[in-house]
Amino acid sequence: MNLRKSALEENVWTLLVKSNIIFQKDFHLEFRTRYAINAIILFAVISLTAVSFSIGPMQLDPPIQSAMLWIIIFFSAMSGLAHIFVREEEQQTSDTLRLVAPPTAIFLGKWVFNVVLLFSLEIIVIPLYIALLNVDVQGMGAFLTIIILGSVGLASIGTIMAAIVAQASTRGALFAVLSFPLSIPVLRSAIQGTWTAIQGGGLADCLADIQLLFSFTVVILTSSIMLFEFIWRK
Amino acid sequence: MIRIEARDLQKQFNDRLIFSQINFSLQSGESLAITGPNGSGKTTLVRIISGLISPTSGQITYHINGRTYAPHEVYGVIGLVGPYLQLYLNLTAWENLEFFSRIRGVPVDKSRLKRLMAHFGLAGRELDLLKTFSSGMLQRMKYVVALIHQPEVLLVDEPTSNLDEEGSETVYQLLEEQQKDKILIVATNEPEEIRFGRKRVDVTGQK
Amino acid sequence: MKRDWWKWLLGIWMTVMILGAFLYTPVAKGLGQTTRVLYFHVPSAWVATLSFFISALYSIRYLQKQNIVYDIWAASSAQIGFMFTVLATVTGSIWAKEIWQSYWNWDPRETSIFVLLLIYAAYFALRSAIEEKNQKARLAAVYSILAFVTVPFLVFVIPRIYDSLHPDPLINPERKIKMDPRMLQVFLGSLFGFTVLFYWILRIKTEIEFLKLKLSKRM
Amino acid sequence: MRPKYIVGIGIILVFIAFAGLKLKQSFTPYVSLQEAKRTGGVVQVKGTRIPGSERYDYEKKVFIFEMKDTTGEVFKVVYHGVKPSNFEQAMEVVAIGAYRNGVFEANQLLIKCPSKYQAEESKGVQS
Repeated sequence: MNLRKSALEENVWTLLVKSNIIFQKDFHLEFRTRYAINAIILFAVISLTAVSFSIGPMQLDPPIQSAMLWIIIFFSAMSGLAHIFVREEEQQTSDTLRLVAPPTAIFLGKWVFNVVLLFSLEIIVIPLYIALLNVDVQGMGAFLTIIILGSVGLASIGTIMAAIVAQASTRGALFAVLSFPLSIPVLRSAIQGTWTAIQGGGLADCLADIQLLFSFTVVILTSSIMLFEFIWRK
Repeated sequence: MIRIEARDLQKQFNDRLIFSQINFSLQSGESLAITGPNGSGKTTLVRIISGLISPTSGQITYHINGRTYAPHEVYGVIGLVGPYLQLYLNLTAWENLEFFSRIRGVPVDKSRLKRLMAHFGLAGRELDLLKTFSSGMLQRMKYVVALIHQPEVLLVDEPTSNLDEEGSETVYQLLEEQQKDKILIVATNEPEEIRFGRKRVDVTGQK
Repeated sequence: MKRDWWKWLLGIWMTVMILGAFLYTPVAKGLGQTTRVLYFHVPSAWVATLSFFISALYSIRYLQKQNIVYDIWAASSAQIGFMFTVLATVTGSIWAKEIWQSYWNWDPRETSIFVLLLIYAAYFALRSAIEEKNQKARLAAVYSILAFVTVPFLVFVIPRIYDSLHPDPLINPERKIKMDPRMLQVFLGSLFGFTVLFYWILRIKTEIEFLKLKLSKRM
Repeated sequence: MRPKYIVGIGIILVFIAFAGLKLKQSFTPYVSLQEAKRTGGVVQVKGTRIPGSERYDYEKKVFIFEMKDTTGEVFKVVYHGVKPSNFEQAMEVVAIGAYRNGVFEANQLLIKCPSKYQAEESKGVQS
């Protein structure tokens, strides 16, 4: 019998190739409907304008500025990151996906998608934030590093929680409820780091925050990869 | 050579027993019909065999070339058509085929896929979004997708639901073909389709 | 009756500890009579952490064996842990008002216990949102393990990066126990008593759940 | 156990340990007095009290004392409230407030417990 060799084999390379295929598929679908991206960008822009509108010409203190930024990013993420798994569940394509791809590839593909989604949000929201709230970022290098690390951390938590929430009955509220406690280390370090960066701190000044964000993200990602198949396989 | 072995399969949802003591053994060249009235657990059994859900107790194993696998490890040799497996409606037929070929690790053979589409009466609709398809056309499309990787094990839940006579005829041909040297599992109540299973499992009495 | 001897012993033990806390131990420098909260606040926080740890361990066991019994242990331990977390939070908050002049100041350890509270709440919210028993057990187990993995970051990392008003931990970098011997006796005794008490409640809770399981199978 | 889990648990432990490593401490919620003067906003200043400097102004109902911040700078603190009962035993004091008109106006005082749970000396008056 000539079974296709690839049918029963899984190695790191095929996993990466397959996660890329999943990512492309999701990107393509998102591009067509723009559901998630619209949701998160609208949320972020509305809350930014609301804050800017209410403070008028006043300038907020750096700690409030940095907390504001991360609150906006966090809640925007909560409004859009779950979509990636909920969509598969709602359109009943999740079983189809279960039958064609290994769980790890699915998780990685969706994770990359969520990271890209948050980055696209930030490309639009960060300039708006700087302009609308009169933020004078003095340490741009550290600022961007913290933003990037923080978003990857949030996207990692968001992705694994989305996988859990997609199988529960009350999805919307539950997603934020589940994600928030686990996001606190990320939010806390990111807010501190952003604060330091706005006041002119360099990379060396927020080293402790960068260290925490980085190691936390690696730990969450590793445990997610280990645990995802227990969520995915019913 | 593939052999599927089911031993004492039992499934419960919370405390509701769906079925218990399902036993069968199937190997390449054999076929199985799963019968039972609506709501008796035919679909649950199909999902267990294909590895989509796990049984509450009992075991299902695949023996391939002398090695033993759990169902979820052999998704590469399984093809499944069922009402609960949807395709991506916001992608075109061709994009769906391309995605499922690539993720299965099968080279995207344009002419072969076109022939398959034509065989199921979908010629010329390759570039249309699936959400413009009728339910019958979607059912045909599911067969095309399930056959992309020439599965050694084909599971079909309600093979001809939504299909017209011509579509049913094509499907019957396919089932005939599959049971010659591969494994075919059909879940149905239509007498016309039960004949495709040389072995039978009735889930009704199994409580 | 005979195998229940330890429950009687625990009753006597805890009574002695309570009396000891109020009558035997001296008050600490600068803390006044509020010192006595120590013998109840710290053990509560300890049991809260311990039960969270046990819940995560049983969650791992569940994922390995897929046996609903492990889920019952994990969920019961979490429920009891939640109760002790509330106790630790409330006693700590009252104590803080007395000696730090504020109920709540987001001291790192206040932050940690608050996050633990949130994690437990989220765990129960998740459990109530899923109907099918095995699915509930599976997803709750995954959540519990993920939460457990983040705890080191909260309990150990944040308090070390950021300053705390809490006294140094009993086992400190200099490896010396800095506590009055009489206080230490009652403190350790209370810690032990609370731990056994937790075990007892856990046993009762799981037995109730097992009986419920048996009954539902009969019907 | 499958190698995947062994490798995974290894990575997790290594990175938890890495996060616990104390890199250069760059940030605490507490600032020096100089920082407080510069920003003028509400900040937390940590330091030690200067014994004997405290007095209570019954007219204005304020508690006044001097403290020394971590850089060694001595300054006057005006606290709008009653003197904390355990003030004398304080190892460290955190004053939350803003620097205005040459004094630090505190809305809140936090007293760090002694790091030893030692018995009260007998000569000390019980508060």
